[in-house]
Amino acid sequence: MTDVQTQVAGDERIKHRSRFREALIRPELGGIIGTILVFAMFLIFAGDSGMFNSQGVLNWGQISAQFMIIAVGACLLMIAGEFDLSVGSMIGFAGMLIAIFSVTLGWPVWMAIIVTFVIALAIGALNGYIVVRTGLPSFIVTLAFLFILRGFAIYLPQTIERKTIIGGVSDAAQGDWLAAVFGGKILTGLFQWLGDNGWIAVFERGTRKGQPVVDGLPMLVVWAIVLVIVGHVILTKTRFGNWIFAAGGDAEAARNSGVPVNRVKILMFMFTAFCATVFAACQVMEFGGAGSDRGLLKEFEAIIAVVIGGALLTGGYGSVIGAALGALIFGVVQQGLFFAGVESSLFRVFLGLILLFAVILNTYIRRIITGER
Amino acid sequence: MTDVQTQVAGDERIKHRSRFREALIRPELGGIIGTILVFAMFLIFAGDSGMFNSQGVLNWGQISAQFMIIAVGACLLMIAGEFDLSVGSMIGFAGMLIAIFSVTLGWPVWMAIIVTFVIALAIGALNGYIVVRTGLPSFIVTLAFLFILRGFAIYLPQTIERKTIIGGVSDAAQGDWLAAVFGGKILTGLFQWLGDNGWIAVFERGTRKGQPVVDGLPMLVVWAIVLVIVGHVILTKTRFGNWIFAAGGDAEAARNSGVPVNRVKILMFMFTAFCATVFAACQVMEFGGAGSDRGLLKEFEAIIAVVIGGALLTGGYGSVIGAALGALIFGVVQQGLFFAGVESSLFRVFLGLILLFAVILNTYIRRIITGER
Amino acid sequence: ATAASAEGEKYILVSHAPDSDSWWNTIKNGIALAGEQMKVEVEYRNPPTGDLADMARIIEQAAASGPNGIITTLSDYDVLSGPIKAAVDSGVDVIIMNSGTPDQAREVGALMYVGQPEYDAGYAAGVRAKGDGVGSFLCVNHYISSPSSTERCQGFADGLGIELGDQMIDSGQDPAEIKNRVLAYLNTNPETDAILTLGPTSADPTMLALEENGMAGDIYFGTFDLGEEIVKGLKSGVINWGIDQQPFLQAYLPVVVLTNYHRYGVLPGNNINSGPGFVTKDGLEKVEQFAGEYR
Amino acid sequence: MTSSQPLIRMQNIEKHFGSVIALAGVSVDIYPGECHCLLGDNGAGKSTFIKTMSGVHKPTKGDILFEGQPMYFADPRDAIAAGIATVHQHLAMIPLMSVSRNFFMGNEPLRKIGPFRFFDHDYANRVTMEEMRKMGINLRGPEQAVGTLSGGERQTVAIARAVHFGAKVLILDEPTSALGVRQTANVLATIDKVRKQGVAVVFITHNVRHALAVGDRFTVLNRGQTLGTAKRGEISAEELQDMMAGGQELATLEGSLGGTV
Amino acid sequence: MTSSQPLIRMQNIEKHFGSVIALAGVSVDIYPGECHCLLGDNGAGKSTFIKTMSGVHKPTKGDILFEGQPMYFADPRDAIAAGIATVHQHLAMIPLMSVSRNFFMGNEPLRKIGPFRFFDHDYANRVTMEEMRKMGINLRGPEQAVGTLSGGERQTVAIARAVHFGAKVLILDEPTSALGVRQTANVLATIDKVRKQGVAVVFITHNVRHALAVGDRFTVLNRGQTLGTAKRGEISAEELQDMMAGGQELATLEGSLGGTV
Ligand SMILES: Nc1ncnc2c1ncn2[C@@H]1O[C@H](COP(=O)(O)OP(=O)(O)OP(=O)(O)O)[C@@H](O)[C@H]1O
Ligand SMILES: Nc1ncnc2c1ncn2[C@@H]1O[C@H](COP(=O)(O)OP(=O)(O)OP(=O)(O)O)[C@@H](O)[C@H]1O
Ligand SMILES: [Mg+2]
Ligand SMILES: [Mg+2]
Repeated sequence: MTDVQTQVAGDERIKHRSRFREALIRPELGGIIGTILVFAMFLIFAGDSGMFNSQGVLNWGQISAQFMIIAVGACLLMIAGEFDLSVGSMIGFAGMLIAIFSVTLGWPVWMAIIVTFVIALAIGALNGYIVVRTGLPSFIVTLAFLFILRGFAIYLPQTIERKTIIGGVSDAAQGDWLAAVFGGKILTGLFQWLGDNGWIAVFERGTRKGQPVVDGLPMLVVWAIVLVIVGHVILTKTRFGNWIFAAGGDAEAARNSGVPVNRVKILMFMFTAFCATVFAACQVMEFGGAGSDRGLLKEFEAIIAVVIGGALLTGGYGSVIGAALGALIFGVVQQGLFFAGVESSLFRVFLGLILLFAVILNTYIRRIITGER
Repeated sequence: MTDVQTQVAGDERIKHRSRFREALIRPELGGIIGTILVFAMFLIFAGDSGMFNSQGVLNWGQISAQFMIIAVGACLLMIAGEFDLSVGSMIGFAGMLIAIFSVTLGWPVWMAIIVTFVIALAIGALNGYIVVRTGLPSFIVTLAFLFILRGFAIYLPQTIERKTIIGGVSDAAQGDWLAAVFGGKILTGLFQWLGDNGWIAVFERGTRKGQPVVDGLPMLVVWAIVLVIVGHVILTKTRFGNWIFAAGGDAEAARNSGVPVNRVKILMFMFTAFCATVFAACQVMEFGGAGSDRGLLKEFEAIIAVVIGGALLTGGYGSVIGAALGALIFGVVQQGLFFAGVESSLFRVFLGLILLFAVILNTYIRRIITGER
Repeated sequence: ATAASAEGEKYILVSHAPDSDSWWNTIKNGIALAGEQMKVEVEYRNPPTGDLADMARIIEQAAASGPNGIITTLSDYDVLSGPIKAAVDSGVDVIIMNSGTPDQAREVGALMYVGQPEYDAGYAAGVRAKGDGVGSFLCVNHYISSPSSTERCQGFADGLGIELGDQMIDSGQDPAEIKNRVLAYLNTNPETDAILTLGPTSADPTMLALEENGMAGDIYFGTFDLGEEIVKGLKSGVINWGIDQQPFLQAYLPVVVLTNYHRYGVLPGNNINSGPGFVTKDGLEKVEQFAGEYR
Repeated sequence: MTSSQPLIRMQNIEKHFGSVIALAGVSVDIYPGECHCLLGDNGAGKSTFIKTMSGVHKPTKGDILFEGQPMYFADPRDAIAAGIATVHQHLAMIPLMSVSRNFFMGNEPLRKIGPFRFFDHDYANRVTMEEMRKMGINLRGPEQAVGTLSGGERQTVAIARAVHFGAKVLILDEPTSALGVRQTANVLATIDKVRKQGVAVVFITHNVRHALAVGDRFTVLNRGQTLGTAKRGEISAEELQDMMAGGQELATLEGSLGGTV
Repeated sequence: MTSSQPLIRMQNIEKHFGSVIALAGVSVDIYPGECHCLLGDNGAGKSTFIKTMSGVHKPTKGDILFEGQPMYFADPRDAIAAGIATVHQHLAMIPLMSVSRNFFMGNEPLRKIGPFRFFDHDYANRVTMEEMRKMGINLRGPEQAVGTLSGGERQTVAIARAVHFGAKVLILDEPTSALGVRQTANVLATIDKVRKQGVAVVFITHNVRHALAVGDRFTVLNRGQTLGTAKRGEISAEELQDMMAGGQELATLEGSLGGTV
């Protein structure tokens, strides 16, 4: 960036700015405004469509939680100055590994999951290693891995099982302790009590008659919340968080100041891979199987959520809370358009327009913060 | 980049570098090496598979020509410092417009094509205008258009014709002068003569017995060659070419030196849209119809070809010839794997590996050229 | 919601197809027409990229919006059975269409199954081809990551009684690439007896490929699903047969069945197999007229 | 030394960036054949001022008269066309491009072939080599990338370029700040030479001695306003330095920081 | 003035970048409490030399003795840990980060809460405000982004940071090149103050007067080699300038460029 200079306090050449306005102006502001707008909009247009009953809330809640899980990884990585186009392929690949290990090879599910995490983290580290060693843009390196991982996600089941979907993980996962961490539900008691008291809908027939339709908080949502909190704390409250900002703001300057930039970047690539694998594991456990096409285009969705949340594509600036709000907006819009009865092929058009609108808003906010012009 | 300084000629602190080595070192070098390697490899592994008879050559030639058409646009745009993720969607959208205009609205095909070009160029200009005015990264802006254009490519035929494939363009295009520019073949006489003399294969059975298997040079290939030559000449031999390099190398510096950077960038976005529309028109004319899903992922393929060809993702450096070679490599590898009988789902894996290998090679070459380290 | 005989019921059809898959038009047109005729509200929903996990969420969402019935495909039992069961249990009536099997439909608690079991259809086609003397083939799979596509090829191979092996290629969705990959394959394997394509996306470019290498009309050519160009191909004899699963029926009938069930409590006692029906050169007139729209 | 009519008359120029007022009404006249030094503290507005002069910024208020005519530069191209060449503080060179392409950037020589006009590379290469030789720099070749030159050499290319295109006004924004003594002496000598050819030079520096060495008149800016213009000989180094510091006390050190910094 | 044992001994340092030989055997000793000026032409290798000293580059050949012990810095962290603080020529500030985050970058203060250790923002903010006030700069607040500071202010943050962390050696690479006279005087005064506290200062500059104002010893580099080291008082400004120019003739100008540039 070009040299930007502003005179300091007490300078007659700068207009006064109120404390209130100062407090308002933060990276998440765009996300907060967007969230309010989006909810207001759907409350008006889809308020009585079931979007805000327990089932509806769980529905967009889960979609948003999905986006959040990958957005947290993408956000920290983007703030560290890189990004990862292989997230979607990693989701497909990791899910496929879990299924192959547990079903085809018959390993216990906990072992399948752990080994998959190890492999995914290794691939994340490899991504990062190539980027920091060669100095290539991460766009290209991770684009290569987008193809490589997707290729394997198709090739492996294709050669091993002659199909592109491997099912039966549910049976294998029965009673597995680690599977429950990804596929289970918590607070079931609370939801049953809510259902018994008629505050949330219950099943009207079938084997589960009388049970609440929403019978617990899926672990997917728990993971999303935990990752957002952990990500936020790491980024804003720790030494390592400062290093992430520094690595993305100006790698050379950070390196000269004693920040281990390479380590930070590689760790962030690994964290992104970790998030993608959490996503994959939750998906495999919930649906009991893996498919070659899982996670298609998820890398873009993650990047979009992060950017809507106010992060800078070029690194050094952003917020995990913002990214989480971006994911929430994205999830609510995606599902809300349906509840509002909008023609589904127009969804993409809306998505594009919202993205454009969000980045322009965020740019404006950021310029106020940094004084950049 | 950080300040890079090297002492000048006659400096005792620099080792001598031979004239031959100097001549070798150019942006296209990576592409040239890659092309040689790839051809050598397939001559060995698929030499007798029909890959190198007239039909086989036409086969990978056409695929490569396709890549070339969009790679030329992407290359010039990338050298001008931007890139366009909406190329693939533009292909789908433009093709759909041609089909709707000519079949549904019944316009003469030449008019349909011209109007489509006008609309596509306007969208390209809009892309560029948003990028230069807001200063947003083109990644985000064109990502928005990726969604918007694809959305319309699905929505329009869906609402107008109740289907997502619109056929019947071939009938409408019968005898149209402009349709022939995109869908015809040239040099048919020459090929017939070659066939008659037994230099190229002729059909041995079926309705076309005795005719040469390859009966002309498709206009697709002609377009590719013309665009590559025009692109190359513009880039290296004209004032405007210098401006393209300057705009991508350092927009601020170029602007201060009197280069109309905004105009250059907007024109390059328009040129990219032009190339995408040429692609779409050729495709619609060849296959007689348009589909909503045409051009999926083509933006990546264009970028990959350009990067394999030695251009710098961050702008200011690259070569059209290189991009054309990148497209050739891409096409030959893709088809060659089929001729060589490699499991087709592994194609993506190969693609990723070749991409990685190519960029690392190119980086090395570029560092030698620029003295950057 | 069974006994209400008022008009304006709401039905949602959820498919597994990505936005751009042209074959699903007929389905969209089918429900739209049924909706008009029965005076009910109908809606079509699909995962934009064809990701089945996204589809599961859409079914959940559809259930949350409280429709009278859901019509959905069952292209992966593992992924979709949970949400479908939950929908059934929460009082939404479900009909399975297009993919899945009658048994699976029963298991998830659906009212009935309307469609063409993919593997069986492939198998039937294989048996027919075997009768016509086919010994080797090429299956052009333009949608490799979808399990039902693979099942079609697998069924065909099993019907012929031969190993599938490398005879299925991942062609991608770009027409030029499909065309040239088919050419490349036939170039290296000129002794191939037959070609099987899985829908208009792969059939149209494949026809052009055959025209180009002169095998049109010469090589045995069968395809799944119909489309404008396929009909032309049938007519000109390039394509020997098309397997018509009559998607129109798969969309139209469930709406009609559900509406009547909800209004008058009547329900057919059996599943409906909308296909496989072999369409050949004979009797193409109606097909030709409505190909891509209702056929 | 200065002719009667100013070449450029900047009258009451104001420039605001959002809430920041960078220039609060600055008037300066530039005469042909003079070296006009622009001095002032960091952030005083010197770069902003010359950027309005060279068409990079449009003034928020105020008039620019060029050779007596009111002049509005829409962008740097207009200013260049009018004969104003600028070497910006942050160099206007593209590191990945060759020296000769950089040299002619925005002023590409053209050669007609049939109906087309092409970049005349031969001419560009020849002229570049020549001009650089004149400035005392031997290039490996005109195709060498600017990124491989040292900072001083790049600065010299920028100045040579500005001089070559026969500007009427040459604006140099802190050209010597990163240069060694030898390179500095070269640049100062060039300024001297150019001035004698009747070109007006606007020279920005923080170094009082450099200013005094070549300057004919000295304008000091402070917080967006002029503190006044002085002629050569009318002002001592110490006075000038005090003005440049904005009238504020300088930190003192025990050592013998003899008078001027 | 200089104690007997050198703090850092750089012996026969060589550094090659591919085909470029940037340093061809340079030996320099740095003593505590002295201000050691490193002078030389553009591209002489000054920055490269101090980068090997601060762990950015590994020397191709040669030894570094730190307090008498051989020392190998794997990266800048090691050098910082050993007590070598550097203000690089191209600033080591991140424009988008707040002043206090920048100030403590790489040296974040930690506070324990249970088993976890968090960045102690309160402490960081307090210290930053204080240190900047000491250097004569009033920040709007510690959360202000560095990008909104003027060049001179940024330079001051970098120097204040280096001083604050109690370095034994403070390396400054052309800290004054872009500064106005007032800011320059400030920086020189700071160097003077720090030196008196017993810190060794390595000061790179192209300005002979700045060097003479605060330097105790002067080492001149030329084309990757030392031309020798001189003590304060042993050498005149003119001699020093001749050496800095690498012994080559300076371009002369008619005007009175009195002696030193
Ligand atoms: N594009 C811009 N946006 C906002 N503020 C700006 C911009 N350009 C300059 N300024 C502000 O205008 C004032 C004058 O800046 P300018 O660059 O003209 O100073 P200068 O005199 O050249 O200083 P230096 O000697 O440090 O180069 C500064 O306060 C600066 O922050
Ligand atoms: N990373 C690098 N890669 C290649 N060459 C380099 C690199 N860093 C420095 N050089 C070369 O080493 C030599 C010395 O450069 P250095 O930056 O040390 O000079 P300097 O004395 O600091 O000059 P200046 O006064 O202009 O800052 C130069 O010829 C330069 O081109
Ligand atoms: Mg300035
Ligand atoms: Mg230096």
